[in-house]
Amino acid sequence: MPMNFETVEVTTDFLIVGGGMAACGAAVEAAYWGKQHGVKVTLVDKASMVRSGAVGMGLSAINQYIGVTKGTNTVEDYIKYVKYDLMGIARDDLVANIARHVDSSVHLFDKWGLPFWKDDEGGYVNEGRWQLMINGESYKVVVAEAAKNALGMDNIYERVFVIEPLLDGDRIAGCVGFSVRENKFYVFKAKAVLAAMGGAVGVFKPKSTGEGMGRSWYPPFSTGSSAYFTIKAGAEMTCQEVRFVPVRFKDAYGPVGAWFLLFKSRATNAMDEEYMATRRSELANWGKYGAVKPIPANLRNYLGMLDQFEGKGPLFMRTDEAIANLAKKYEGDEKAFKKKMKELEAEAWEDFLDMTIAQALLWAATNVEPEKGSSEIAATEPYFIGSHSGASGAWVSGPEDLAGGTDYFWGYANMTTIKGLFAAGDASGASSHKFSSGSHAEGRIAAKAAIKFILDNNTQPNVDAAVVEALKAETYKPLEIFEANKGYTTTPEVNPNYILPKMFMFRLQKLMDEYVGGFSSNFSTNTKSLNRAMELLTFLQEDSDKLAARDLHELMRVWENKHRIMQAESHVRTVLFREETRWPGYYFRADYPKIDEENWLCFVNTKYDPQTKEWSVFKKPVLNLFNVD
Amino acid sequence: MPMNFETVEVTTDFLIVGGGMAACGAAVEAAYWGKQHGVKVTLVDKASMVRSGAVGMGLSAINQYIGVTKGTNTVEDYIKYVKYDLMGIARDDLVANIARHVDSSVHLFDKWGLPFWKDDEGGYVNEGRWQLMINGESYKVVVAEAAKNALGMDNIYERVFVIEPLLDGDRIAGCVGFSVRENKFYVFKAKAVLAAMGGAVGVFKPKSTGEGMGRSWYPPFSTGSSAYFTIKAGAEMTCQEVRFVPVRFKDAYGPVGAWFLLFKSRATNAMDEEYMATRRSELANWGKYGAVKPIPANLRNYLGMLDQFEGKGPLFMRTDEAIANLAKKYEGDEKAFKKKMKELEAEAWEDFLDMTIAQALLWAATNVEPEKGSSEIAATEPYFIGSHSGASGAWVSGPEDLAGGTDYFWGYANMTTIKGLFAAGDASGASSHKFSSGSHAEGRIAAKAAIKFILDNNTQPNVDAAVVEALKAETYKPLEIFEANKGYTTTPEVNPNYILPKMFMFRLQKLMDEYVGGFSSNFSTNTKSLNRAMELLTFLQEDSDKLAARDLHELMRVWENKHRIMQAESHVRTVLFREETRWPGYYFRADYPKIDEENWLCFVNTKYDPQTKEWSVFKKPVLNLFNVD
Amino acid sequence: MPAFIIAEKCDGCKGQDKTACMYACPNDLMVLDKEIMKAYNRDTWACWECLCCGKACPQQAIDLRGYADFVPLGATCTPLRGSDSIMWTIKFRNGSVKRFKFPIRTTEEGSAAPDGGFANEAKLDSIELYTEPASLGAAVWTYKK
Amino acid sequence: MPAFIIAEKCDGCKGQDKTACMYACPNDLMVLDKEIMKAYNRDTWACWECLCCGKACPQQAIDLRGYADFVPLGATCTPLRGSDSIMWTIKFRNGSVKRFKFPIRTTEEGSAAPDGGFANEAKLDSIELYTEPASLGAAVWTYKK
Ligand SMILES: Cc1cc2c(cc1C)N(S(=O)(=O)O)[C@@H]1C(=O)NC(=O)N=C1N2C[C@H](O)[C@H](O)[C@H](O)COP(=O)(O)OP(=O)(O)OC[C@H]1O[C@@H](n2cnc3c(N)ncnc32)[C@H](O)[C@@H]1O
Ligand SMILES: Cc1cc2c(cc1C)N(S(=O)(=O)O)[C@@H]1C(=O)NC(=O)N=C1N2C[C@H](O)[C@H](O)[C@H](O)COP(=O)(O)OP(=O)(O)OC[C@H]1O[C@@H](n2cnc3c(N)ncnc32)[C@H](O)[C@@H]1O
Ligand SMILES: Nc1ncnc2c1ncn2[C@@H]1O[C@H](COP(=O)(O)O)[C@@H](O)[C@H]1O
Ligand SMILES: Nc1ncnc2c1ncn2[C@@H]1O[C@H](COP(=O)(O)O)[C@@H](O)[C@H]1O
Ligand SMILES: Nc1ncnc2c1ncn2[C@@H]1O[C@H](COP(=O)(O)O)[C@@H](O)[C@H]1O
Ligand code: SF4
Ligand code: SF4
Ligand code: SF4
Ligand code: SF4
Ligand code: NA
Repeated sequence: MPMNFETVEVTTDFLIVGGGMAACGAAVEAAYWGKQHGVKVTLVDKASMVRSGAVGMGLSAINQYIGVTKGTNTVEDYIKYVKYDLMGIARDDLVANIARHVDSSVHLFDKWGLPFWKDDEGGYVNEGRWQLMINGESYKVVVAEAAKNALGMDNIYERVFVIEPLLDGDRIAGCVGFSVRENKFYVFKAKAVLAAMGGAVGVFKPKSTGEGMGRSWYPPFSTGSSAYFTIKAGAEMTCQEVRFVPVRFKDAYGPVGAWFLLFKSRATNAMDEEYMATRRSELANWGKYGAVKPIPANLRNYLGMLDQFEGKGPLFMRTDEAIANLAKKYEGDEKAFKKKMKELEAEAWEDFLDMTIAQALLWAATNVEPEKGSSEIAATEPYFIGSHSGASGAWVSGPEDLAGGTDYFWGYANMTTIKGLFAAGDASGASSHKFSSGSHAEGRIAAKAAIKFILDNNTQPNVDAAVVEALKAETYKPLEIFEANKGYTTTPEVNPNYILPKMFMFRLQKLMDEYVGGFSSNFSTNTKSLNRAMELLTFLQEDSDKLAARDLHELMRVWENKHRIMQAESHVRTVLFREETRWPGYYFRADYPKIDEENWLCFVNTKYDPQTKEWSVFKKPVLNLFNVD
Repeated sequence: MPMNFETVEVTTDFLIVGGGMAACGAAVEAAYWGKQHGVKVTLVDKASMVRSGAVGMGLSAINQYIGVTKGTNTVEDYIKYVKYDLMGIARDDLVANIARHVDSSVHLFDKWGLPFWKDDEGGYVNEGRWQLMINGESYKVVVAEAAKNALGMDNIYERVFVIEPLLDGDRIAGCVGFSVRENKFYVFKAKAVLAAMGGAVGVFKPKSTGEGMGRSWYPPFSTGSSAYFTIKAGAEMTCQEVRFVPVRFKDAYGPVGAWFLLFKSRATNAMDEEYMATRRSELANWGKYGAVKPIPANLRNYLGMLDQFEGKGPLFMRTDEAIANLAKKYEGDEKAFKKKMKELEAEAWEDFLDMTIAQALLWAATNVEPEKGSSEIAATEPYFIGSHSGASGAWVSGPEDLAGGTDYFWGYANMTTIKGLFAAGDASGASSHKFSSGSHAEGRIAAKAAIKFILDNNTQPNVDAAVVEALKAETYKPLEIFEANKGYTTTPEVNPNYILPKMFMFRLQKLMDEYVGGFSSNFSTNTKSLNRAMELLTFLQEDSDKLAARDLHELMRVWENKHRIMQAESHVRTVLFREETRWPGYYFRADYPKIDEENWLCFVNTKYDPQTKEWSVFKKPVLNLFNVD
Repeated sequence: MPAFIIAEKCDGCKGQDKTACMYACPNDLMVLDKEIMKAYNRDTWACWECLCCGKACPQQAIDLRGYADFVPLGATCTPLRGSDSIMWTIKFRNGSVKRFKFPIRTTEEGSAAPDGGFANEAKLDSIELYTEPASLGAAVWTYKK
Repeated sequence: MPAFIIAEKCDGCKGQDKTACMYACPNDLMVLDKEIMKAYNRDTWACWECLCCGKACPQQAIDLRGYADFVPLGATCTPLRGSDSIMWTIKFRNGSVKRFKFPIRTTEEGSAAPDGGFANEAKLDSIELYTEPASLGAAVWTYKK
């Protein structure tokens, strides 16, 4: 490993950090306005855009589509859906802004070449009220292609891992990163920056702890860079206590959405009881949120968990029964029946093959045919994600027409509290249920606003060369630590002078699991546990100075874990702060087991001061902007 | 890896398999009687006796000592203690036999050079009623030395891993094994064999799943060889459903015995409540077993778990309070007080340094001083062990004077239902709480009986050469599988044509944890879960044919896992069979949540037919032989 | 099923600078071993089994072996990705085989025009995004009190 | 704390056939790398941290690094095992140091006589074991109905 790294300076106007759904949306939008107004746009992705991010494998459904033109759903309907699904905690303005634009992104996908299921009239086929069925193996390929065509490959840096923001006072000035393939250190200087580096996986201990830990629901390469980046920039963050615990097919984490919504399957426990029916009365303990349809995702989880905690697991998705029900009406006509069964079978397999190939392989390896028997489902480990049913992310401004005149507006849509730093997709908080399509739309919203910001603030911020040098040294320090100490022992994995990132991650995951309500603690925690977690996290933060890397790939793992632990810390601090249990099924505060509308129907926000390294945690109001209640 | 392995034949009379506490006791005893009667004795150990087995690191206490000469305790007292501690399920004859001889082994240890704590009168210092304090770093060194001196190194084979029994009809004929250091395949031919290969660790998923998985409470090199060996010989097994879940200092698994008994520490939850007090009323649900003193170990666990399940963890050992209480009476006299505090501090550290060095290191690494603050305790993962508070093992004959005339006697003490095959220590069942000293004594009992058996049956059993050849081929097959397939992929760890033992173990551990009541399932299971476990175990058993090894060391890991899975299977079958919850705190049958004295105050025994590969599971009565109730 | 490389089939993408699998993997796992000119998966515990590598491999040299933690041996799940559809062959542990074919795109590769053919009427100051309202098919919603 | 070897201190037990650490380890983890004539721990995930290896090493070349899963860095716990006692040096993460010394045996190494000096009166047919009743200090208990 040579210790000489070339510094490459890239000066641009608008820097998009990330190459996923939000970033691709931003690219398309920014390229247009940029071209029109002479604003240079650059994108940097740690991977290659064609397959980077959560949609790389593909998806079998687009989970946010309003279908405004059909006239059946309104933006208000979606706001209500989201706000209730998050037990009251969502930003009306942000949810509305995404919802009003999302159909446009979906229609663009259609034009770009993404195959949609179509009904006899050529209309989209809904999976559920908001979800569209697609043949989505190449979803990301197609979306990235449009983005690349918009920006041009000259403006795109792939395989560059962004590690830290650069600031000029209270304004973003760019960021630094390093190539994971070449000996190059990148300094990006920009007038505005969009953070769109996805969510955080691997903060909590996974249920499969050997080789199978790669099989996270959300991808293992979403490692908390968005949260780290915005926190380290000093941006106000929100909903850091809201983790998402999806229920999935057991072990390989195949999606359940199509089974519940499209196939209309029931889920039952080991005693064949349907927990959504037998546990229904429990919903009354969760106020008005327990009374809506659909029942909030965390409450659905919760009812199943109650069975699990009582030893009534496993839970089963009754796939055979569901398929039989759907085929029933063809029963008289053998040929039609067979055809329908074939069709349903293909649909069932495609649902996995499009987005969770591992689950299809698990079915094959255990001789499962969904039309013949049930398959287990279970809660997974917790994830941090602003785009699905989580909510964690940066606290961003709403758009002027929706949020103007309130505390939710400070000038540019999706700008964080740091001037010129924008966030979208998993990176922005309090606007759940944007999914792939909403993330794309939100990226566009943020990009357009960023271009405006640049035109309004058209000076290149200062970047302190000494800061850059220090960051460069810090970036590569893990390689030096390894070089300096590797000779001390005869096993590179065990050395008292450093810690390798994989083990660092295990230590983080174990403490989060055991003290902060991971799956092996029944998702339950309390004040004493959380304080203990803080003690152990502090030791771990201190030890992060001794992280070592043997090559550039492992150096990326080091930085991923430095990012993860920041997400972990902000989570612990906010879970500790919110003295109630608002999202049973995601986590339980055993010492405050109930929802407390009077004191806690509010956002919990945080701010980290990069100078003093101090955190503050505080409340922010939930405003009812559009009379949706 | 050369595929040529020399076959080494060793013909002997009495073969001791294992080199741990029971084996060392057997060696001393058999050497004497053997010499007197012209019976050749041979011992084979997978490691080197000086540090092999559970006592290799040392121990800080001898947990079984009656002290008959002191006159305070009787053998009957011990029977009552053990039987109640196991919720009624123990063999009076076996427990009595060990108890009546154990003091002799302890006195021998003393003479051999093991340092005991002594009181002012030169008497042993008790930790609790049955436990003696020792300076036990070299416990195994000393005990092994006497055994080696008795047998002579010519009769000892170290670093030979025994894999399978050899049978001549219904009689044991020897066993086969392989050197883990040389290309040698061993065929041991013997007239009688003692199985003393310790317990089983790593059947369930450990709580530390990274590097820390090495830090099991019981040693990771106890891998179920005893159970496998006796099961595969066709011997009747007992108490395979009884796993032991020790409570230990959290993570590094330091012992708690000294803290509870010697230091008289309390344990409290996150809310400072003492679960042994606040949960006391729960004991009434467990019949007469809930009413005795000491409260059975599983019920102590259970009360703590109830707090944990309610989210009231962590639990703490109040070390600071305990030390303060013990030093209190010196408070007036500053010098004496300081001296006492120093003494208590050294005792506290020695307790760990003698037997769980890792816990001392964890204290140091987290700046813990036990006199200044509490430390966490927690339930560990389940273990299979016949010697501590577990009970699983072979079903062996009692001694004639204690069991004669009952179903518990069939000719030779500690002989299994296979002629000439004896078992002791962790290998024999239904005689819990023998610990290190009782295991040694039981080894002696078994050895003496085996010598008698040999003199009564003094013919060399036939060993079928074809069977040996087939076993040899099977032994080394994993090396061949690797050689034949390694070229197929570019990563040796991932190859569709084989499975490496580490991954095989992970698969076993995950399924046991999730379906058979491991720690992440709150130790809870039910019929449906157990049946699912059987399905998955069957797949895994089938896949064990594809285990591969890259060298002799990994070949040992392969066979260890083939041994483990047998222990796993017999556990699942018996947990399924016993339709009640008898040992809450070790496991819960959620579908039969109560104890059922009427139907289940009995042993559950099993038998595997090596010919048909079929299992039978059946009840055997608990006899009250000595009016101890 | 971490992805693995079938040694015999891999030709190291004929010594090109970037191999297809290295280019595709979102987790930077595939590496070319220049000595033998074959790729390998450098960290099988981090593999998501997305098969982005395998779908891109010109030699069909990449396959999956189900995660040892919980996937029994003996099954395969193999894609053949064409320009407009993907064909899956599923082999069960018990030997039975199923095949499925699904569309993957409706346009020519490379042809995705950023505006999707929609006209742009949006202004930098308007609430419409680029291509809206055309791409939306309706006016952009706003809140009317 | 898997045990590790301090490269500089290990002399491979001077090229002897069995190194002290290989001889001692109950889990067969220590191996001598004959090329560099130094030992290494071949499977740190299986290490029990019993330190049987380290206590036996003539070069004091073996140390522990607390299990990465849950042990913060910076502490050590180092034994020096003599013929009749063991001395422990505990270094805390915060730098403070404690030392403890404990006895390990009361007799000469190698001197353990199987009968412990007790006379034997037991017979092969009696209920007494070898050295009993002398080693027991009392008659062997039996059940009197
Ligand atoms: C993984 C996954 C995701 C989904 C689903 C199932 C599965 C299995 N489901 S279902 O469950 O409901 O079934 C959904 C579904 O079916 N339908 C749907 O619309 N959305 C679903 N999602 C959610 C969407 O995918 C998600 O909402 C969006 O992708 C979020 O978009 P965005 O916020 O842009 O994140 P990204 O992961 O796409 O992109 C992140 C990018 O950042 C890069 N990156 C990360 N760190 C970086 C760093 N340090 N430096 C430089 N670059 C750095 C990444 O490479 C990537 O380009
Ligand atoms: C590990 C451990 C154990 C204990 C304790 C704490 C800790 C941390 N505690 S506290 O918790 O209460 O603190 C106890 C304590 O303080 N006091 C006490 O008296 N006993 C305790 N034990 C229990 C005793 O150690 C235990 O009861 C006995 O050692 C059991 O004796 P035995 O049944 O002989 O098992 P063994 O592990 O000693 O020996 C097994 C031997 O078999 C060999 N072997 C295994 N497989 C083999 C194969 N396939 N081929 C050939 N050889 C093959 C081994 O190498 C070994 O020689
Ligand atoms: N990413 C971008 N950011 C800003 N301007 C761009 C970008 N890409 C293209 N342009 C401008 O658009 C013009 C035409 O680019 P293209 O359509 O990519 O050939 C160029 O001369 C650039 O000035
Ligand atoms: N039981 C259900 N009821 C209502 N919506 C659901 C249900 N299950 C899944 N969904 C929704 O379906 C989509 C995909 O779900 P999932 O596969 O769980 O990510 C998301 O929008 C979920 O909120
Ligand atoms: N709280 C307790 N009450 C009674 N006996 C105990 C208690 N804790 C441990 N013991 C006994 O002390 C010995 C060592 O305990 P442990 O350290 O738990 O293995 C065993 O004999 C235990 O049964
Ligand atoms: S893409 Fe295929 S052929 Fe090319 S290097 Fe990778 S595995 Fe080999
Ligand atoms: S399957 Fe996906 S994560 Fe695994 S090596 Fe291939 S591209 Fe990378
Ligand atoms: S015992 Fe010590 S000196 Fe000898 S080989 Fe092992 S580490 Fe090296
Ligand atoms: S500490 Fe124990 S298990 Fe680990 S290498 Fe040393 S002797 Fe072996
Ligand atoms: Na649990």
